[in-house]
Amino acid sequence: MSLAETPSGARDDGELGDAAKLTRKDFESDQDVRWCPGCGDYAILAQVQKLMPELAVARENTVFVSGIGCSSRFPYYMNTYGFHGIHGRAPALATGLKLARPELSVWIVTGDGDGLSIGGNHLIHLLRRNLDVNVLLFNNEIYGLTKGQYSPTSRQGLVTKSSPLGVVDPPFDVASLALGAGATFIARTVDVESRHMLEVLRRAALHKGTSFVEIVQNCPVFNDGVHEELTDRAIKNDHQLLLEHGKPLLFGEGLRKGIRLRADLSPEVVSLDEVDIGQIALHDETSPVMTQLLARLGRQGLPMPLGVLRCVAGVPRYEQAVRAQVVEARAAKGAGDFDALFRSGETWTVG
Amino acid sequence: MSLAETPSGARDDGELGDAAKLTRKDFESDQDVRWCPGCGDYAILAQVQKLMPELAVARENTVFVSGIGCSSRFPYYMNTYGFHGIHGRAPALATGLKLARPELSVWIVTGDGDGLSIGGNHLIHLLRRNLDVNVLLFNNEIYGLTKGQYSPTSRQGLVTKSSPLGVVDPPFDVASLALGAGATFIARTVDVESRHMLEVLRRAALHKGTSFVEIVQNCPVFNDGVHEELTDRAIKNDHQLLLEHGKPLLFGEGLRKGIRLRADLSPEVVSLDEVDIGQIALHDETSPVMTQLLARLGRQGLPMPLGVLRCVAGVPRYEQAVRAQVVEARAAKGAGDFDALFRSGETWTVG
Amino acid sequence: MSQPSSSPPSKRLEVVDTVVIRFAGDSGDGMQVTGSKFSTESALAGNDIATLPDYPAEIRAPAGTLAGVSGFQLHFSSKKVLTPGDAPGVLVAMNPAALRANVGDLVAGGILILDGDAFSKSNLAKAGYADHPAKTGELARWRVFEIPMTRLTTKALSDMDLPQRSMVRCRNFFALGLCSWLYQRSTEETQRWIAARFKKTPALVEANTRVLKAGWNFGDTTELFGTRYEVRPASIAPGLYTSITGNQATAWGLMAGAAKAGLQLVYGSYPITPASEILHELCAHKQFGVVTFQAEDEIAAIGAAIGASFGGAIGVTASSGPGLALKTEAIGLAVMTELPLVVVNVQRGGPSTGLPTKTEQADLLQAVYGRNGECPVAVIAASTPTDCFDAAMEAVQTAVKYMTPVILLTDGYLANGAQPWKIPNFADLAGEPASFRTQAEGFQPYLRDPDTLARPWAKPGTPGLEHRIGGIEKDYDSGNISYAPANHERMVRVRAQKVARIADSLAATEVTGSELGEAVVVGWGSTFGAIEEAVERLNAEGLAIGHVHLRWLSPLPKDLGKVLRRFRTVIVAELNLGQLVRLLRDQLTIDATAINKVEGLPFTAAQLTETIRAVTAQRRREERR
Amino acid sequence: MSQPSSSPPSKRLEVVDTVVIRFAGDSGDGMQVTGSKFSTESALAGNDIATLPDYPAEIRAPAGTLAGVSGFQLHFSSKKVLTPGDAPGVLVAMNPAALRANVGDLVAGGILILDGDAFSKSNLAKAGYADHPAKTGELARWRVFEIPMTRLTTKALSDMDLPQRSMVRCRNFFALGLCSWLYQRSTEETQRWIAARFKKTPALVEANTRVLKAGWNFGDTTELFGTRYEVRPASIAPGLYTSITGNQATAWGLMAGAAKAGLQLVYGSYPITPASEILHELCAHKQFGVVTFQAEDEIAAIGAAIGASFGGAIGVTASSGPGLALKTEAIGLAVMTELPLVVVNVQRGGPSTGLPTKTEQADLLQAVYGRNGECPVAVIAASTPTDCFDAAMEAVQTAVKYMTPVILLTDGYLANGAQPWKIPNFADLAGEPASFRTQAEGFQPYLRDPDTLARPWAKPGTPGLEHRIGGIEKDYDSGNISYAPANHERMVRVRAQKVARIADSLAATEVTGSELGEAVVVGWGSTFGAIEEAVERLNAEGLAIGHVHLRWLSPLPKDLGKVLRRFRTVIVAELNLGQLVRLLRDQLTIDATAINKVEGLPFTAAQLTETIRAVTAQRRREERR
Ligand SMILES: Cc1ncc(C[n+]2csc(CCOP(=O)(O)OP(=O)(O)O)c2C)c(N)n1
Ligand SMILES: Cc1ncc(C[n+]2csc(CCOP(=O)(O)OP(=O)(O)O)c2C)c(N)n1
Ligand code: SF4
Ligand code: SF4
Ligand SMILES: [Mg+2]
Ligand SMILES: [Mg+2]
Repeated sequence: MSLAETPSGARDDGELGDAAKLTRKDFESDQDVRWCPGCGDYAILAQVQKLMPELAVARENTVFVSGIGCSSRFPYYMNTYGFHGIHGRAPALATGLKLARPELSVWIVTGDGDGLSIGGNHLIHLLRRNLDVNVLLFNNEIYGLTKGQYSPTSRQGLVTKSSPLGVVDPPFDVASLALGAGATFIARTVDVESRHMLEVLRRAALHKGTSFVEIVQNCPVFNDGVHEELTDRAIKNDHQLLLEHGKPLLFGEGLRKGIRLRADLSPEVVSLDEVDIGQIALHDETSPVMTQLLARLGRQGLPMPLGVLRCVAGVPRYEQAVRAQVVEARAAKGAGDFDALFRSGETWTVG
Repeated sequence: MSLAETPSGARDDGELGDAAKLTRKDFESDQDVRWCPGCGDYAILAQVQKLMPELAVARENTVFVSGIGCSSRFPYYMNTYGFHGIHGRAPALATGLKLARPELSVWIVTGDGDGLSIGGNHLIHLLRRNLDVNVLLFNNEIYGLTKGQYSPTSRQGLVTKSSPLGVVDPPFDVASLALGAGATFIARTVDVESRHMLEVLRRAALHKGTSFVEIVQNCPVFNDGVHEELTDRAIKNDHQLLLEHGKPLLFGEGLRKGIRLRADLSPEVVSLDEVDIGQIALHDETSPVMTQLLARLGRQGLPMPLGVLRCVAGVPRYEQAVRAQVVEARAAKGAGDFDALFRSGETWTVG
Repeated sequence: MSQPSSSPPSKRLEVVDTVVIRFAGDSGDGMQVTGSKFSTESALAGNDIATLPDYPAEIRAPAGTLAGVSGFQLHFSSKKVLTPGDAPGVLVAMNPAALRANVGDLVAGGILILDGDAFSKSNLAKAGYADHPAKTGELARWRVFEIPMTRLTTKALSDMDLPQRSMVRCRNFFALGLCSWLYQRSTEETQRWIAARFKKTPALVEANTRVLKAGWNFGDTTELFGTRYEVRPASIAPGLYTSITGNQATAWGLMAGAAKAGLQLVYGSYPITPASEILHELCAHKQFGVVTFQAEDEIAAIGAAIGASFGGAIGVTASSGPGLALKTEAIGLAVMTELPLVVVNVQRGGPSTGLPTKTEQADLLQAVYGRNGECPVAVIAASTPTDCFDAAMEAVQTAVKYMTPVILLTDGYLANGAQPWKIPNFADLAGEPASFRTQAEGFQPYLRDPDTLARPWAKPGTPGLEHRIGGIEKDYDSGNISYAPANHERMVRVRAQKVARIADSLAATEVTGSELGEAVVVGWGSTFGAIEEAVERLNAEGLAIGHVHLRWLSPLPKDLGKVLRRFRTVIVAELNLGQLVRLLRDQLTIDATAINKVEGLPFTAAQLTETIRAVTAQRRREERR
Repeated sequence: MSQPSSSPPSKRLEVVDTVVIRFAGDSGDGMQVTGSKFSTESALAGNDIATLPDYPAEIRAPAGTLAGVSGFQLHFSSKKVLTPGDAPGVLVAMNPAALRANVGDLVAGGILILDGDAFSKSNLAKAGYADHPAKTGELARWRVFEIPMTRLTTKALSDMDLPQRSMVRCRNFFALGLCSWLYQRSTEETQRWIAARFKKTPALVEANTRVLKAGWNFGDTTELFGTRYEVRPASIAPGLYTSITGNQATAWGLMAGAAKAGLQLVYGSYPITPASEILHELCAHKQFGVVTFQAEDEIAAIGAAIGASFGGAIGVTASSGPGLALKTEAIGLAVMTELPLVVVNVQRGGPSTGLPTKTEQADLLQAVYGRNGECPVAVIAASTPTDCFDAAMEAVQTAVKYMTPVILLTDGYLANGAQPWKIPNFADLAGEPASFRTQAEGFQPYLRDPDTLARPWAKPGTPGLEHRIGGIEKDYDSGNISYAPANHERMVRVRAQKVARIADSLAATEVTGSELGEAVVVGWGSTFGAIEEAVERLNAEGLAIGHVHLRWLSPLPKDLGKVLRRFRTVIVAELNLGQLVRLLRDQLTIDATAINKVEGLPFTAAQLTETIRAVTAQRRREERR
């Protein structure tokens, strides 16, 4: 494993140490998992537990931080350090933790309510600052824990306990919001696509800076099947646009359909039967304009991009920049000396 | 004035009524204006007071709502209804007001701290919902009222009272954030460009939905000259990109420079001396991809777009959608009848 | 079987006053339906009733586990019912987990009805039983009736073309049928309900009805039950009744209060247990012109409510403890701008996230004192589920009359509990219309009404009244920003006086039980029923004990000190570590003995009876010394 | 002129004990510099001193207006100085607005020094004077010295090539030179300061120094002043001193407390008046390893502090009332997770936005009670600017020792006020290192220390101690989620006990003045100096009055009740409508007379002396009846 690919929390020397011997089982805590039968959260938990040993970060150097919601119960089930916070505030807790302990591998687990409703501000500021943490946002487009009110990602028209005549609020476009906030890593995956999820989570773990992963998740109790287009085997091929950096935007059976840009930069679906592959737009993880284009795609009747929508390397990590000033100050002024500090203003002697 | 151009708060019948006789003076309150001498806020106040009579909305139908900050003192100086709220919460106050009284013309005045720091979440949710209000965000890239700490729009490296070694936080790109939140109207203008400001404000007032206007503002006391590129006559031509829908993106002395898109959709500056005008990108207020492109421009060493970056008409206004459900419910169930409501569950008779 | 009196003479009939029955099963077993249908049958039989559901904390814990147990308790009686009952005398347990979680509460000698078919090895294991408890002797204290309900249910449906799962899901109606037989309740209303509920699937109407009847007939024909019970009608004020939960009553009270004031109700809210149902209820009644706004957080919710009040509507917001904490700063803004506002706080177990599905009364001091600066608000508390209606109406009316925020305290126990409600005629309900300032001449935004000290409500759209308000200290009359020292003190004091003035219009403090004497028990909120019942019992024992139940906590009634001093001992009973007791000490300098419980559960009347008896006995001993 | 004793024999020399002087001018006039330099000169002359700046509420109000007046008050004395002084005996007013805003405070017969050149028509008008007040007789009560300072300043600089504006800006040094002469202060240190301050512009060094000397010489040579004053050195503990403001002291105390505990300090904060300077101070000392985080709001600020504490640093956050309100919910999380945390609240005038630049003590009940659920936190208050250092250290140490949030209350008066501070040696400061759990065997996250009841602090990175915490109620030992009723009560009580245990290690309550007798005045926070001085005066009058000043408000000291009961009357003096008095009533059932002031201003010793005298006299009359 090369240094550039070491996640936070791994040993400095690039060796794996004891962490190499860890297995998925080591990351299962002794707490009963208390989600509803069939909840998409189980599948996500399984993949995260599977990823952990691969990262070779010692259990004690890994911390899961969350807010409140079904999704936010996640830390209890990980046999690592964990902090089940208050509603919406996981990014704030994680920021303090990471500033104090930059060497830890910090994971934030949140929901569409926790992260985008009450916690929206903390989330966008986290993304702006580019703290080196990983954010997993379980998007079931509903408030699960409070038994089924609509959320800021619920689609218009959805009938819920708090929207008997249908939701009137336009939903957030999650990737668009993250992009607008300045995120350096934006990805999307689906609870039931375990292999895809693992790959996306791996890239998120290795990204230096805030990795934002929206995990499309089914809540069978309060919003069952809302992501059916992406999960129903019969139709998902036509609705999933699997992204690869530098590759053309292709989808559909046999990847015979593609996304082409019109002159006004709006996207259209074309068939490879009719147009040359050279006309198909190429994915560019570093282009904000491309990310913007992709972010709006799924809701326009075009396929939903899955994978890494944006990844920009080399942007300074917040906690490093903050701590660099400590180093800078020490270089300029020497290590803090209280006796000198106390005497740094005007002084006078009595007696 | 045709109906499509009537702002909220104007008479339904399209007539101007008494409001037609109003002058700028009518909108000046009896309170002493208490900004520092030379503050950019004065110029903004003047333009808003100038715009008001033009809109022909009666004074009593106009409400200015704000949070806390130098900018947020604005309502005191307008001889309309006004609510100087608490820090960051103006969008919330305005939402309740507008839901209760959709016919009013509601203006939110906020700052980069009030609106993007503590109030960031309310702002993005306001934009998402598309309530028909106007947001004026005075961006001086500093916390003025608390005497000079950096804000979420302060540039990296800026030395302030709370960043003696320079700001490490990457700033928000304000237009990008608004776009990510789903704004239907995004514009930018400059405190000292009074004619441009008036034009932008006029368009904001007439937009049906949330109009978001970033007003670049100078704080001579704590962040003097930070917008010099846009305000210094000697150089501003090279830094201001004045937008017009459907027109090519031209700037510079005699509009001889333009923005062209490379194959990977990244922008570059070209000279009309060398390339044909046909290669210059055209502004499209309705294209999210174009808005994204423009939003990032100014900070990339390219000129700063001024004017309307985005304007999408026809998106339902939140307060109308909310109230439509009242109408719908009445149509389905008749006007509310308490005696029927009380008897709507299982009932039994005693005695 | 249509008549409850069809029992064959072979069965003994016993008349009893009062029954407390609890239905318990897995979350998926439909116990809430069973319980509420049985409640309706009992109400129709003329009994006084009170009910309390008990949901699991998890949405849907794994089937058969202790975490997944859901319960519903009903207290029905031929006498006045004040609480959902201390301890059940009858427990219906649909699986081992339900048994284990609940049997400890069952009174000795109580009736225990089990679905024997559910006591499989795996279910027993999930509940932590090594063996069937009926066989280990550990159920010996109770009268156990083990009935193969699952098999009897499927047998009753054997000729229907239904999946096994669907058949089994009917078994809650077997239990209901059986209990209806046992207590001679008519199932007619239940049959009507089944017909309506499942009308889209006639097979389910048929199935559930059959199983209901099977349950009834099982009781009637089997030799298992030698006795049936009769609970005679209670003497209840005649009228039309319905059953209403606290949260529903709160929602209706808010609507009615606003309507009486002639105001639009704008409800800003962010979901939180156990307050969410107020939102659900309100948003279902848009035809009343109610505007509900599900905000991005609690601060936006109250912000919107305040904005709406500024606009001339009555702004209301509701939450539970953690949400109230977040609204703190904004309540201060409403105090400063002197706008009407109702903040409902459905208390739950704290601190922090605490016990979200449990009840507690530990937010009182937060409501009264929990804001920066001298920031007085009115605080009212509801005492029963139906009282939530009256308290909510009163909160709206008071907020408007005094131009002040009012905090209405209820709690999880009231919110989910249900009670029969004598349906009023809307026209008969008391309530005054709000008045808005329209006269421009002499207008100053903070000129006060000499009686209420309320400032005028001048809403946008009114020509000539343009004005500006905000959270900075304001000049006494003009409301303009003022930093003047003496003005600040004057304003701080007048804001406090305004809230104090509310006490002018409060009725004299009522004492139930003894009017004076040995001790008075002071309570507030949802403990009303338990305290009242305990005091009644103690009065019956001959002790001179009174009960004062506070509706307004801020301001306290003016005569309270005088009333309490009629008793030798003042006892304050509350579900916290002692909060009202602090208010009495610091505002009336009355010392009091505190009875506290912080278990996430209500008081039982039995507990209280015993504790009050002990406290008074102790006092007597001390006095003798 | 280097020696202050150079005065010609023609001038009378008067020895005085105590002087209170106020410099007032436009915000742009440099009054803060003048005041603080004069303070330093006085300290160097051996006087005891206390200072208080008074900034305008607006950042930069229009020049010459009342809103733009800025002031700085200094109290210097040959005796012990407890406050910045009640009313100034000397007022230096640089323009009409400064005169108008301040002259009302000047004691009758006091010295009034004016820059006569600033009394132009337009300046008079801006201040609301129709005519020059010196001519209308309205200044007759004072000894007026009208000096053409502006002209004398520019004259002194006439041969320098400076713009007129720059010259005029030097005139504050004229005033300083004159006052230095008047009170025989050496200006050497000021000259050094000028040389350092303006070292990049030698012309300004020259100009300001010249004007300073011109002011001195003007006093020395003109006939205007017949008398000079001498304030002899006070008997002050020998040592090295510096002048420190409350906010600076708080910042240093936090740093020192963390360093003594061997902990990294992580400070999460959102700017707010009057707390922002703590952030400014801390972020200037990154070489101490201090990490400051300017968060997006107060909730994020405290959230980050809690996260840092979880990570094994000491998390600290600071704000003022409205910000504390927003932090309420998160404080509950820290209580539940039992993590150390310090929350500084620099109180200001409330409610809501209130009087942001003014002082008040009205957040006490919010600090003690303002959270949902039973949510105990420790509350400590600093009494003087320098005490902020000790109180902050103690807050950090207590938070760590008891694994609990501690709220440190200061206020705007302390925050901006300055006092001489006897510089300690860091090595001599008391403080214990924090200890972290590292032993995996037998580890349970909530197993408690038997003495302090603190749970172990196990930080991420420690192998074998992986555990999970959160805001839901937890099992007594394991810390796993628990909804069990009895466990909840046990946890609620143990959290309360833990905070109560802090009282075990508090020193015995100290009484100054009379040890027992007629009355005791109880205070807390920044009123210390004024109360102490008032009590001293009353003791001098022969009244047996004591003063108890509380440092810990939660828990209260164990012996407090006993100590207070030694006095016939308990008086509580505070800058609110009565908050500590409620705590005493509800926790000690001690009734007390409240002395309150809510004007955004501190008590003066004179006010208090009079009021306490009146209260005790009244009590005596009542007792006689
Ligand atoms: C301050 C506060 N407000 C409200 C709540 C109630 N609450 C708990 S979880 C939740 C929404 C959860 O939605 P989401 O984050 O999407 O999680 P999910 O349950 O869907 O996984 C709400 C509103 C709370 N616990 N605290
Ligand atoms: C709850 C709360 N937190 C903090 C403050 C302090 N505060 C007042 S204004 C302000 C920042 C204002 O910045 P901005 O919105 O950019 O306004 P400007 O003064 O620059 O116009 C802050 C932090 C406050 N008043 N209330
Ligand atoms: S309510 Fe929905 S999201 Fe929550 S655990 Fe159940 S299925 Fe999962
Ligand atoms: S501080 Fe800056 S923003 Fe505020 S009034 Fe002064 S110049 Fe304007
Ligand atoms: Mg969700
Ligand atoms: Mg600003």
